[in-house]
Amino acid sequence: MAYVLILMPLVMAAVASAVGSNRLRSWLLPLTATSHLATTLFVLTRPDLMTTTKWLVLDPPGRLVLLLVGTLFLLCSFYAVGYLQHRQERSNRVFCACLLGFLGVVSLVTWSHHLGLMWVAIEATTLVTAPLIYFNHTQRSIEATWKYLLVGSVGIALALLGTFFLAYASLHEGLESTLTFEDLLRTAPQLSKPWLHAAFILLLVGYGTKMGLAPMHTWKPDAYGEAPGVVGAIFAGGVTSCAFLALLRVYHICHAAGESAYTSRLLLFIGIFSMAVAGLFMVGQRDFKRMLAYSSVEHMGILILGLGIGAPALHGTMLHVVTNGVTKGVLFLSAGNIHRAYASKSIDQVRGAMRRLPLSGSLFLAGFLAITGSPPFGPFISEFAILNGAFEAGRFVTAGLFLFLLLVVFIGMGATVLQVVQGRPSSEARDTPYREGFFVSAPVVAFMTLVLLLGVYIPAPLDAMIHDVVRYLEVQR
Amino acid sequence: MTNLLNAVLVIVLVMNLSLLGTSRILAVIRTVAAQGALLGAIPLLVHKNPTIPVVLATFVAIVLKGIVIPAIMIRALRDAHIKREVEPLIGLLPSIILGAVATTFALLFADQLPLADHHDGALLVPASIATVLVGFVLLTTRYKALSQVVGYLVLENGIFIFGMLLIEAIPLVVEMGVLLDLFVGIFVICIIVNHINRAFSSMDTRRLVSLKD
Amino acid sequence: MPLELILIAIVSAAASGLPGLCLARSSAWGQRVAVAVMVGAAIAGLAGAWLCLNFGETPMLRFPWPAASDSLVSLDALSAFFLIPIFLMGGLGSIYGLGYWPQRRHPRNGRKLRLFWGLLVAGMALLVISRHAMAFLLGWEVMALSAFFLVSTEDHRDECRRSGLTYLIATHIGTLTLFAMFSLWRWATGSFTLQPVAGQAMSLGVMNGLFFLALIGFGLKAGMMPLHFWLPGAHANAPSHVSAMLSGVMLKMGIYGLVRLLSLLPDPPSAWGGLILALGAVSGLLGVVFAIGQHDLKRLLAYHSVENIGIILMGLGLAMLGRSAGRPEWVVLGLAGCLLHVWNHGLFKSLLFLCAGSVVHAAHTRQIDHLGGLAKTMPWTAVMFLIGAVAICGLPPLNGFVSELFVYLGLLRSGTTDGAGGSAAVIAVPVLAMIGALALACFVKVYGAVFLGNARTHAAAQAHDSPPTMCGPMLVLALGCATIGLAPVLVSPILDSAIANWWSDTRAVPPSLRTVAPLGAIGAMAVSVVASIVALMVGLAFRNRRPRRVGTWDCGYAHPTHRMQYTASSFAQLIVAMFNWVLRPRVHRPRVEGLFPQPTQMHSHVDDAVLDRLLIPAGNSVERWFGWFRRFQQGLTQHYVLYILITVILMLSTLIPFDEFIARLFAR
Amino acid sequence: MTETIIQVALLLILPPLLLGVINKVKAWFGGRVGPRLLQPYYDLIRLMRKGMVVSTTTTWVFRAGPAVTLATVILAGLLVPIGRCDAPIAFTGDLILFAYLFGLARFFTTAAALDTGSSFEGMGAAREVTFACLTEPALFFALLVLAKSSGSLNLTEMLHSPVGEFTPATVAPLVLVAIGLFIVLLAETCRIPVDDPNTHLELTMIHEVMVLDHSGPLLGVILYAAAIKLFVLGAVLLHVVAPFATGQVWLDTPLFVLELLGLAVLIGVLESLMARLQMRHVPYLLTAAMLFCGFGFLLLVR
Repeated sequence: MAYVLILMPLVMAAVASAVGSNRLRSWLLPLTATSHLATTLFVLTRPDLMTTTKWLVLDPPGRLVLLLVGTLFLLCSFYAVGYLQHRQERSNRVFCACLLGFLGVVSLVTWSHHLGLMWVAIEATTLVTAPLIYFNHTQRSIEATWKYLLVGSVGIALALLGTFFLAYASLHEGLESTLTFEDLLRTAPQLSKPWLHAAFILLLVGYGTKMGLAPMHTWKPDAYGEAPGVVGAIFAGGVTSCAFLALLRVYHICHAAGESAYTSRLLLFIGIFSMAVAGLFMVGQRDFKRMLAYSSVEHMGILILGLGIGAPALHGTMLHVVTNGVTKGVLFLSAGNIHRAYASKSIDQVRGAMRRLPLSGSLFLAGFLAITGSPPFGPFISEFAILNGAFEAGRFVTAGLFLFLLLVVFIGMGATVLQVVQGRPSSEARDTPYREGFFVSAPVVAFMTLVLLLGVYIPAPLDAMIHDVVRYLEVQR
Repeated sequence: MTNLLNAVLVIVLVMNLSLLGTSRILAVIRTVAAQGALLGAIPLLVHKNPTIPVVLATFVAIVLKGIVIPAIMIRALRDAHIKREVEPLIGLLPSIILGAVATTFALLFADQLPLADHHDGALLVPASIATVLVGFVLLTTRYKALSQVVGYLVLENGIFIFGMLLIEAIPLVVEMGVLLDLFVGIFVICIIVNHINRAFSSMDTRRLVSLKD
Repeated sequence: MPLELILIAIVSAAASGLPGLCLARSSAWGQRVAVAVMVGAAIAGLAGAWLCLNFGETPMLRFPWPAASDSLVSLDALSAFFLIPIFLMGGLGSIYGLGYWPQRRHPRNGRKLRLFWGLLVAGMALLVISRHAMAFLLGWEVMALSAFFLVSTEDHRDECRRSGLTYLIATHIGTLTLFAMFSLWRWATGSFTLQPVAGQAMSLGVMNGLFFLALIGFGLKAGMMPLHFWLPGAHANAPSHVSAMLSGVMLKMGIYGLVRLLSLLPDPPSAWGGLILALGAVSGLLGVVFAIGQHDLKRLLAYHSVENIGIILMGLGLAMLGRSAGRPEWVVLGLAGCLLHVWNHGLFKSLLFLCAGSVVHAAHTRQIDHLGGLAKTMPWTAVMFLIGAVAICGLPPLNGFVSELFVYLGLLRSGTTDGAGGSAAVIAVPVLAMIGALALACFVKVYGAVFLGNARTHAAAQAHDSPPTMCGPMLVLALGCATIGLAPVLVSPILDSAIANWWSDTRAVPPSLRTVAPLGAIGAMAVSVVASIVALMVGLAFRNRRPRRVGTWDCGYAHPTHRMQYTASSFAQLIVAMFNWVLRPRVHRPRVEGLFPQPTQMHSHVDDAVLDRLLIPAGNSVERWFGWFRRFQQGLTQHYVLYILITVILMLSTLIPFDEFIARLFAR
Repeated sequence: MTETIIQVALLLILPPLLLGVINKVKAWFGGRVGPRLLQPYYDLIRLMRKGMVVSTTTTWVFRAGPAVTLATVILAGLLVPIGRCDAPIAFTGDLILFAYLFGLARFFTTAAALDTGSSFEGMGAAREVTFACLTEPALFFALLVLAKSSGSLNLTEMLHSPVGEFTPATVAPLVLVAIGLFIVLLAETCRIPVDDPNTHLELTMIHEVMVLDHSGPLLGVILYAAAIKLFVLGAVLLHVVAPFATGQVWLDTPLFVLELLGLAVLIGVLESLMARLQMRHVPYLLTAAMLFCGFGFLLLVR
């Protein structure tokens, strides 16, 4: 089954690069996405299909991320159709092919149970997504792509080194050296501690770069700022979730090795640091897409913080992976609409979005309230759960810092978002023909409904999946 | 066996320093190519009994690292009409010294990491760490885009050296995957470098600072 | 049954704005439907609350809610007590909106306003009946956010946007504090359920933590003095019936939260009571002082909300002192004063804001010094405002006097019954007296400047009285003020049940309010005051039916012009000067020079002590300081790679045991 | 019952006499014969007969002012015991009603003044309410002392308690309170040194300038109410400073009336000897009164 999920999108990517017409090609996206999601759901109902080989296993975290990315991609693909209709002037061959390829490699990431294979897959996501950032072919987009590629590759290289260290950690103790996840988990307690620690550091930095944790986040505002909104949504919801999944697996091994005391210190530090950096750069931010990038940095920090807090906060963290991904969808897609409608992303020109684009403006505002953890939206449940976890773990200082940084971020983000949506469109704001079509607004509404749904009612299956993840991570070998 | 290996590794280290000391980019690329080829050959040294796949892998590695990638880069260099890395962030001599310091640090730090007994005495770990650090030095002190690509290559070489420690551990598929990723990565980067060259009519990364806060 | 009624009311209120969204902007039907549904919801809600108050509380209703393990709502006398103003004002306000904010004159934001009006009512009602932290927070935030949208209804005005942002930040600080509080609650009690905590179940440290977090979180919403900074702007810039709702009802949700939490905690240390009393005194005094300095009618009323919250807190503080000292009569009087003032302030402050709305609606300005003489052009509103003003000054025979009397009596008892803890609290009595006197000064100023004398501008002269849809709600509120004032006996059973609900102590059962407060006598005196005044006026009227009407004599100036009138600013000037040390008015007075100086003008302005003089400068400097960090994101890839390298090296260096490393270094 | 009748009668009849006494005393000090003692009564009757002139600017509030003032002052008077016998109306907490009734009166007096739209009357109203902000706390401090020393919240008991219990603990506070109350009395009844009841056309007047536009019966009502206010506050003051009692009603009430007249004489003397304070110094005097009462309270509770 894994092969279907992984290869089908790649095949479709090949098809896409073969198809001639722009609009036909764009329709391949929703087609593939729908079938992919359908297959995923089918697999999720059939536990016997979840183990293909020793290397390709769909463990509970993988299931969660696969489902999230599948949903995200489906909605984004519909949006992409609408978006590409507005961008008829340039060929979307590379764009569609890369998007589909991305779906394939992401599936590979979620399935892979071999750290080396996972590394390969994640590096592949970097390469596949680079052309997406470059879609606009402007000088700025080249610059963004360059930074994304260089910084990302360096980080990923470190992750490779870390993977080798991990392998050596098992080799060193005379165990037969392996990178398959199962064996590492089984032999975790015997792994050589110094190598394990070094490996964890390198992997944290490496995959942290991909997640965009401070201070490795530097590529993020540029990439998110220059890429089209739909790409931003896929980055903030999909790529980061994959990187987090990788980090989660590493954390799992260290946890199984009984090293959580050591790891949690680093994780807490990085998490708080990321939130702080995000806050620093969000206050007084005049470019609302860069602001969203920093918000993504902040939420990666929250995830890592939850991981660092450990057992009590794991449920909240896992839920936050989902809620954050979905809410980012709302924010980036609506921001994309606003950006197109004003042909600018600086709040000096963009005013009164609620008047020019009533739907996108309101959704942007709602998304802001959601992502900052206001009830009754989804992120509230997860962030509140993480906070409770911090209290339960007796980490009061962490909890206090967490709340304080949430406030800083709220102030920074709120000032910018209200500037964008409220008031009258300013005089120097260029008027563009862009208006909210069905395909560019319906997906955003769908995302928002999901966010609201997660806030007031978490479907039982999803809840069960999350509990599985927590139980899975808690297993001490 | 180990002695030969160590000898090779010392040559690699010397190459690192020469990379830091050269300003002509063509020479730098050639050095990296030589380094890559040399490293690609190492598996034959460390492996107890080389099997066909291993030899195959070695061959691929040598071809990629020693011939194909440098070729791509040299093409890019030719399109860019630049000869040498002028005014790097820090001068050549200081960067050599920096590299030397990095190497020393690597040697000292490597002692902290316990080695499996059958690897004892091999310079693999310090050499790999040193090469990684040299790669970082290149990445952080050179302004020309191509020089940074070279730095990235050196970084990868360093990791490759460490990979020798677990030549048995890593399955061939992963090995190949890594090489493939490296290759595609360099390829994509070079494409971007070309685009930069066309868009900015220069390879100076100091011009790529329009995106900032 | 009552609880079901309330739930129905909540749902229908929340849905009241939805039909309008489907209708066209131009059609007035959306508004009519919304008002009809809202009124229905209000009636249902009031009925439910009333049933609960008369037939005791209802059992807890559980409904599964995966987001929170299991959510509980329930209705007891305390909840019902706070529900009544919510639904009353919810209904009246929406009726008032028919005349004040008709859809066809506000096509752009009318639908939005009604949608969030319904949500505001629903959110407040939900949080009042919820017994589970999640449900509470849900209601709380729905309330807070819809209030934000209501405040920024006219978001095309800069001032409105600014105060909206300030409000949003303030309320979010409060919400985050509440997050912390409920997390601590869960950590201490093991569940989110808001059930009373047994005597020794909680350490003092935890209790202190809960109390202070609650004080900040709820105090922000209530507009307690140092935390009031968001209040004047928000209340001044919202549409008037929204201001009435926010100021008359929403502030009380902060009070409710505090009261509810304190009812759950075991007996508090007396320091809490003292603190709340002191905060109340400060809020009361400074609130009214700042009110006197204002030139904007609605800002002035907003500052008076701070003052009244202060009085409410004084009552609460007294009640807590009574609890920790084991004096039931203090508890009864203090809490009765607190709760009844919650109602009273809800009545007269809403009434005043609605009147202010009519004034703005008629004269198109909020500047007190641009109005005047409206008593002749809008007599109805003038009478209503007068009733509200007398009530808010706490003067007999209206309701404000009754609640303030309870607080006075409680404080005096605590002072005269010689015993520990008492004599300190009694210092608050003269403070309360001063607050009363200042409030009187302030409302004489407002009433005189706005309604009496001559019109100061053409707009004021052209004013006209409001349509019945606006006057009706005012009349209802005014009648409420009069009823409580003339027959306080009516409310005593309600207060008794609420108090018993708050303080169910086995040692001392709280006595009935009737036994500790002279309700009958007060009522009788109030009636006789009214009767004698009416009698005298009738007598005077009969004494000479046809008085000679001439211009004001004014010491020989025949016909003084409207510009010679004493303005509100000059009326307040003496008191402003008296409190110069806290008000620090900014006066722009150009120097007059030369033999024939040019015509010129001076004006003065009173900044808010916390917002304008503390928070905004601090915020600006912090933003500048943050800006310094931008130099780390200057676009050079080399730097970015360097950050990664540094991170790796720093982290790896945590692995190196440096001491033995160096030892080995030199051992070689 | 008879007590009540006597008291009400005194409350309604006696006050103008006090004004008469004060004026007489002042006249003597000025070396004039001065008006007759009963002159205020004649004035009131004359004013009641006169017709009314009302400004076109005014509304019903203007006419409500005097009515409210008179009603509230009389009701406040009914709360205060005259002589040794209990007040007609007495209940726990009536002291607060007592204070707030004067507040109600102030509200309508000042509102009526502003209703004329005259700058002078606005000036007076502003001063009235401002100075009240200082006299109110003073009054409440005084009431606190009485409540504390008597242990009761009932005006009658509070005012009757000082009899015979001049313990060292209470005498010092009571003296301070007496001084404070006397200043409050002067301020509330607009006597020198706070205000000068004789001049109208001064920019520095408080009460008198507020009633510039009231004429005929309205003015009469206002003068009458002012006299009653003097009478009531004087009664309160006397209970503190001169709580002498023989125990027999028929002896005590005349005695109390004499004390009141004595107070009137005292005021008259004071007015003849002192000059009116500058307007900006008045607050200092009133603050002093507040401090006197406050210190009295502190002495009591320390």
